[in-house]
Amino acid sequence: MAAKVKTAFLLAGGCAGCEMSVVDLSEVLVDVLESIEIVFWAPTVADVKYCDLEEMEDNSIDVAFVDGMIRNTENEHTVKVLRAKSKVLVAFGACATLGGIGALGDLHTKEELFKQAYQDSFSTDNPDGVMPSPEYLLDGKYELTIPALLDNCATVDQIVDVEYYVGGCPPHPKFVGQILTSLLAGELPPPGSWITSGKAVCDSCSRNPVRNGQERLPVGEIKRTIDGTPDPDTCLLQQGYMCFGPVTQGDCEGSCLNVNMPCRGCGGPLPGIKDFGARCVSTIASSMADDAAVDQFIDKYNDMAKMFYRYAHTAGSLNRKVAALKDK
Amino acid sequence: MSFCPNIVGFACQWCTYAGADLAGNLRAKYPPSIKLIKVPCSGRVEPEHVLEAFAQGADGVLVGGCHFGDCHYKTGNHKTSQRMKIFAKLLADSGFDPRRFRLEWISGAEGYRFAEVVEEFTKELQELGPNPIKEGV
Amino acid sequence: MEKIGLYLGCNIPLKAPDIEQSIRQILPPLGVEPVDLEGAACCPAWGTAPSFDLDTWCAVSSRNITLAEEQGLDIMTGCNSCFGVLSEAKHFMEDGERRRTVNQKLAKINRSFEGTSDIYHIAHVLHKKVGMEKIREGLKFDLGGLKIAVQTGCHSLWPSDVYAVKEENPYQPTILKDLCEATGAEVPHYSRLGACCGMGGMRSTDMEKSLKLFKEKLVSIKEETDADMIVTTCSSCFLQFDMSQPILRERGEIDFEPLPTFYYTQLLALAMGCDPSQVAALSQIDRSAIIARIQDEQRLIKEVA
Amino acid sequence: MLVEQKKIDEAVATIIGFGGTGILNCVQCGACSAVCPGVKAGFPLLCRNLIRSLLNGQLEEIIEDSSSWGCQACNRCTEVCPQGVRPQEVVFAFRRYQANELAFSTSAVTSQMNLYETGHAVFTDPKELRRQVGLPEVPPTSAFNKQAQEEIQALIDNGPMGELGLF
Amino acid sequence: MAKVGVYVCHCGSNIAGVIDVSAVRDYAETLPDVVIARKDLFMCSDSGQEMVKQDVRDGLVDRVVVAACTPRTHEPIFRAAIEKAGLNKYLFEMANIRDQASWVHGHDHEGATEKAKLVVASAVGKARHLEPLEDKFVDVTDAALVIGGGIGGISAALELANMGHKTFLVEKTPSIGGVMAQLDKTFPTNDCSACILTPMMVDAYNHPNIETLTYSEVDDVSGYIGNFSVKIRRKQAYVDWDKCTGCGDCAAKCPAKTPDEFNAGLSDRRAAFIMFPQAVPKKAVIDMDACINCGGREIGSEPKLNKKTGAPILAPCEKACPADAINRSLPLDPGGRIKEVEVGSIVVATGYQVMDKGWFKEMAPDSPNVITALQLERIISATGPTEGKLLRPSDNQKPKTITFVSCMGSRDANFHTYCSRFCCMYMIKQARLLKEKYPELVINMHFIDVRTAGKDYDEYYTGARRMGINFFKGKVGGLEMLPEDKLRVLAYDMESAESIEYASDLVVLATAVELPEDAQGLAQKLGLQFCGSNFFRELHPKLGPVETSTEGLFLAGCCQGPKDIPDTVSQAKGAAAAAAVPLAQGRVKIEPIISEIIPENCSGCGICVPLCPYDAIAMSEWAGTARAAIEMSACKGCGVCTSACPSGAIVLHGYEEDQIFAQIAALTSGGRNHAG
Repeated sequence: MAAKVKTAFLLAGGCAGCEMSVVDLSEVLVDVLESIEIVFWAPTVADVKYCDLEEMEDNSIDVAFVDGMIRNTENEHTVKVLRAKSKVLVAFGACATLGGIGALGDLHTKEELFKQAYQDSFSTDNPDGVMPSPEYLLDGKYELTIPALLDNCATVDQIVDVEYYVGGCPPHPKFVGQILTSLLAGELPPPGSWITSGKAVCDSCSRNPVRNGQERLPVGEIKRTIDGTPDPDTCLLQQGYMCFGPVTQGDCEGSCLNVNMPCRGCGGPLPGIKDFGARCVSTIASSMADDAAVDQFIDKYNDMAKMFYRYAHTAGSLNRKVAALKDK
Repeated sequence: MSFCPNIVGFACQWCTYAGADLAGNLRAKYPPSIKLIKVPCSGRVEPEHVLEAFAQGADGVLVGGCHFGDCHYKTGNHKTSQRMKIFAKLLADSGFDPRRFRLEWISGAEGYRFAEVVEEFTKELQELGPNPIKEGV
Repeated sequence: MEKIGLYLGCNIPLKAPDIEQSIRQILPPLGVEPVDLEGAACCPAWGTAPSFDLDTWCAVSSRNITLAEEQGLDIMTGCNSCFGVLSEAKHFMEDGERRRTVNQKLAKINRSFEGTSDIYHIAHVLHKKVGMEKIREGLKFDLGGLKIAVQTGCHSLWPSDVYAVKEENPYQPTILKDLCEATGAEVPHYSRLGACCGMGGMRSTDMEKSLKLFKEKLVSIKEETDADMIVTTCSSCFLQFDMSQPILRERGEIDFEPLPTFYYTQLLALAMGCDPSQVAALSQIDRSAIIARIQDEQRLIKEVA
Repeated sequence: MLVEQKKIDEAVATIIGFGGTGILNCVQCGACSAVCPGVKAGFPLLCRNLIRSLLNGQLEEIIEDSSSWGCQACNRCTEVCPQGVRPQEVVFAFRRYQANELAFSTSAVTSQMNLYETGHAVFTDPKELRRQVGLPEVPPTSAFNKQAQEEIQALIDNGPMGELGLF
Repeated sequence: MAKVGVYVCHCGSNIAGVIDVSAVRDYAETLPDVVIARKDLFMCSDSGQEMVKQDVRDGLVDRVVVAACTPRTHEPIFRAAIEKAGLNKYLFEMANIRDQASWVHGHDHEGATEKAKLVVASAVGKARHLEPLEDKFVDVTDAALVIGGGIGGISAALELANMGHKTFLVEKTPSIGGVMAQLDKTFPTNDCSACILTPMMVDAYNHPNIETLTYSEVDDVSGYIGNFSVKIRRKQAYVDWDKCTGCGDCAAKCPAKTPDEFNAGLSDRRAAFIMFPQAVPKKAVIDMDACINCGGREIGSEPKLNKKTGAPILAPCEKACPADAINRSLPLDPGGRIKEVEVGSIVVATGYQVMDKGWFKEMAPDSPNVITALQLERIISATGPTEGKLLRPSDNQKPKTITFVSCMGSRDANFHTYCSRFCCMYMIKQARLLKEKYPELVINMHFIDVRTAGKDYDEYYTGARRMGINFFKGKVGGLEMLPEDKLRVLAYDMESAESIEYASDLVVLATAVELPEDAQGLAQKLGLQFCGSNFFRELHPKLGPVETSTEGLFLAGCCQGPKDIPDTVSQAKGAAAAAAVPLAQGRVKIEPIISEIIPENCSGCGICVPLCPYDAIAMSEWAGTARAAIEMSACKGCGVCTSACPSGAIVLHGYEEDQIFAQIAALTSGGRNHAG
């Protein structure tokens, strides 16, 4: 029996949803575990410590998956360590590849974020306005440290080299299964690639009008998802619901569309596209009938950055540079 | 001391690029801030192109096309208008000063107007100062 | 009641206060409350600051306008010259550079021009804001059968690009015609309707040239309309018609009796039943006969009476 | 008449400086003069003819001509001008040039004095007349209002008019 | 790896007088992949071109960048040069350092030089990514379309037809002839307009190669040079033209009146009408906007029956027609019918209109005795409302004094800044014709100046002076309405520097020439652009006066700018000759600067399909799935689809993504921030 593939999972600044997707493989996972050996899965699943990872030999891990963006000093440190220990590093899911939802925090200053999180939010009870500080001396003798928030969010590849990318928030379990299978089979694209079908959501969407031999018509009236109930058989974009399916990698097989919700782009841009948000603007604006529709759109969707960079803010060509300026 | 901003201009070959050539024929003076990239139609300009120019440190970006009704390709400029309207808002909402980005309709007959637009845009950029991300990164 | 800043100028309060009185008496019944602009000065007249320095002109005009701005009111003038000067100054003040310079001057007297007040002629207020219907309702006497030659005057017509309210065709002005017709009177066309009366800089520079022009206009009125009176909305034109007809008559240059002349609000005040000794008291030409015809009992409108 | 470029440039610059900014747009079509009451009355140097003289560089030669003061400021010329010259502004610019060289009739001084002292270019004591028609003797204007008069004086003093030594 | 050669032009002192050409050359040498950088006094000269060709032949360079003037004029020259030397001509890029640098930055030599460096770097950046492209050829439909049936359109159509090409002549009114048919006589020969025009109209109509489609409009044009598909809407005439003999009996019986356009509104015509006596084709039309539906019977409904006899009660027009060409019971489509034709080239000769007098508020437009010159033309024409007698509209009396006013709306920044070019001449013509016929008539003409540039024109003008016609230099300022419908003319005499006033019985305004309102729609359909004067824009004012920026589309006559009849005919024949070239060649070249879809990358979203202004994109089956594809011959290379494609699957050759990004990188590489 061939040696098992040594595999690691690291959750950086994320929600662990991507790991849920791995677990959602259920029986498939059992089969896969025949072939792989989990050497590290922290902080979520396995009882291992960071120091265990640090003690491993360099390049001793065959494949490491990182999910979540790099948000604090802990993420930054551990991902660097993991990189050194791993032959192949996979940025796994929307946060790791593009920044994810959490990256939208970069549109605000750190002070605003702290104030909102520790003071102003509805469920917070913090009458003294205590803010977390990286170092704290408890009872005058216990020196406690917590990781410090970085100035800006980063994708994994902005910190360390990455061999492969997998999109999705989270990646669809079925797709995760395919990836693991192809990994084990050694059927990998050239390093630097996304592991993807390379096709947009529209390609697998049953509502795509041109797949049904119909014409795609310009969008005249713009709707938000709260405006009425979309017809479940007609293209959402065509109905005026701003769906990013044309612009987004469709390895999810249109999960959201199947429950009548428009795509918001978690799969990331199609291969060769430099900036998800900008390309999305170009495509979506082009699909509108006229300037009046554009005005209506701007009127209804008030924050374009959070609209078009919902999952891809940090990877945007300008955003990280702008974010770096915001506290100055 | 004012600086000479670096403006990357995308100009459709039928109108704005021709207008810039006419400015030359008329010897209309304007600052050497702008450098044009010729495109067949303003509809060829992608928001990515504009973003890239800013990311690379351009102080201003101008996209120039034909007036409505004047597009050599009938409706290309309408699509430009739609895209750039949303894109300008995206820039603003992303925290980048949208005044650094201009969309102008300048016909091939408007040589003086081309010069005026560059003059005015240059002046505005001088007031805004250099693209902050140049120093920021 | 709609409030509006009453800008008097020079001629009306100092030389023709009966016009001022007529304005003050007719407006409230028509639903407009004139508010005094305390301390208002000359607009300044064309021959003063405008002839010396653009910025000083704009500064003096702007000061007058700020008196209304401070009260949140629009301005109404009774004098065409004032209307022209203030409107043009406001037009000049649209230039940012000039506005900065002039506001620096105004800062020295603790004022600042904001451009928030619109400038109206009283004819515009009566025509657009009050309206013909309301004017007709306010009449005590119907002037049917009387023939009026109208004189709009230059400074509310040209240049049409500086005025907030303008005639549809400045060469065929109709605002004053409509206002006069609202009293029931007849307003025939005459060929020199748009011609200059010769008042103003011309009269002070060369009286003979001014009279030459005036005579042409007057003859056109007499021969083409045989009007009972002349009605104007320009206080300068009013003075020319009232002062120069007797001169021409005395010199024998015209062979008809001078035509009585009214400022429009005087006519309207008379038609509304106001006391002539207050609203139409001052003139060179004797107007008693025509006033008697206007306020003839047979003209009384029943509903009002 | 000698045509000298230097004189032409100087005349044009002077007129533009005094507010006649459209002078170089003039194509000498004569429409302004066709409607000008002053031209009709016989003032020789108004509208098209004044602009012609200025474009010939005859600024100093015509400084004593009183035509510009016969301008009614009626702006008929501006309305008909097909080239956006605003001829009245040229006439007034020339007037301003004359005034700043003190080349104007002494009779014009009275109204400047009136304006400076009372805030009214035309001033006669109105009390009698006002009483007669039932109005308060003192109008609500600057006529007898010290503060208003001081404001006007400040505005005039703080400009070229104040430097002419009239007041 | 690319071997880029950079060639910097001095353009005499045009460039070198401002830009440090040596510094630009030195800089170019430092750019990546640049193997040679040279300069020359005139790169476009034989020796300059030879320098490039030699480097290509020697194998030293395989990409060429010329830094000189604008590619809009000189790119073809250099492309041809490198092609002759054996290099694919699309491996060429120009850096515009004259029109867009030295000519506009003469006040800042240093700034201009720095800019030139970046512009060269941009061109080099693009050149490094250029790929060879191949020209494509398509066959041509041997037929032409001429739009507009005035003297320009007729001349062009006859020319094309005589060269042997099938020609469709489309005219929107019921007859060809245009404005010239409305004229009485023509300057400077005083030929009768109808006498010289009518034979040409008949020739055109009867020509075996010409198919004349009157009362028709172009509804839609698609395609490209050599292969245009044109939809022509034949408007509903409500008269069967196959049967109509042009007798005019229907018009004689029709009770409905409406202003007669042919008489410039001076008289009425009937709802059923023949446009004018010499109309070609001479066919009747029922104008449904004016028709009063006699007896309350709408078109397309059966007639009522006479209660006594039971016979149908026909409308007067129906009853009058001896040829049975009018049948109001037929449910005729008000939209007319569409005829589709295929042509290889198109000549646009849609002509002009004159401005309405209502625009000129100072000219007493309400007076009936203020008329446009075209109206006077109808008054003095024998076929006009007064049968050629000079009678003024208000009272049908003969005027004693008549005034001509030039430049109404022309040479006027409020309306049109251009000179309408032929008004001076036609005013003089009208004055001469009137003075010949009525020597006692006082004729006063007011001009800013008299413009008579043309063969025998000035003699025509000086002759008019000798005839006793009065000329005044000075623009009329206004008109005042006098009693008896006379007009007081407020004018000026520049010579005496005095104003002029007099009473005139009739005033004629020479109102400006402009494009008709419907030109905007036609321009959209054809892809025509407008020039600063708001006429259709030619390719080049000097070197391409009949061509447009759309290949295969040509201009003739006043739609391109005001012209008199001789110039219109000349240009029409020129346009016809140019339009015949592709037809004679039999095939045309298609530049490969067009878009292409890489099906492997396409996701089949279909976003691009409705974006194409030329309907060149359609979904098609590829590897078992729906993918977009571009019809190469219909694509015009705008790149609108390329920028929208969410998959980056569309490549616009010549403006590819990596090329543009290379240009952006170059332009932002060394941007100096110098004191301004």
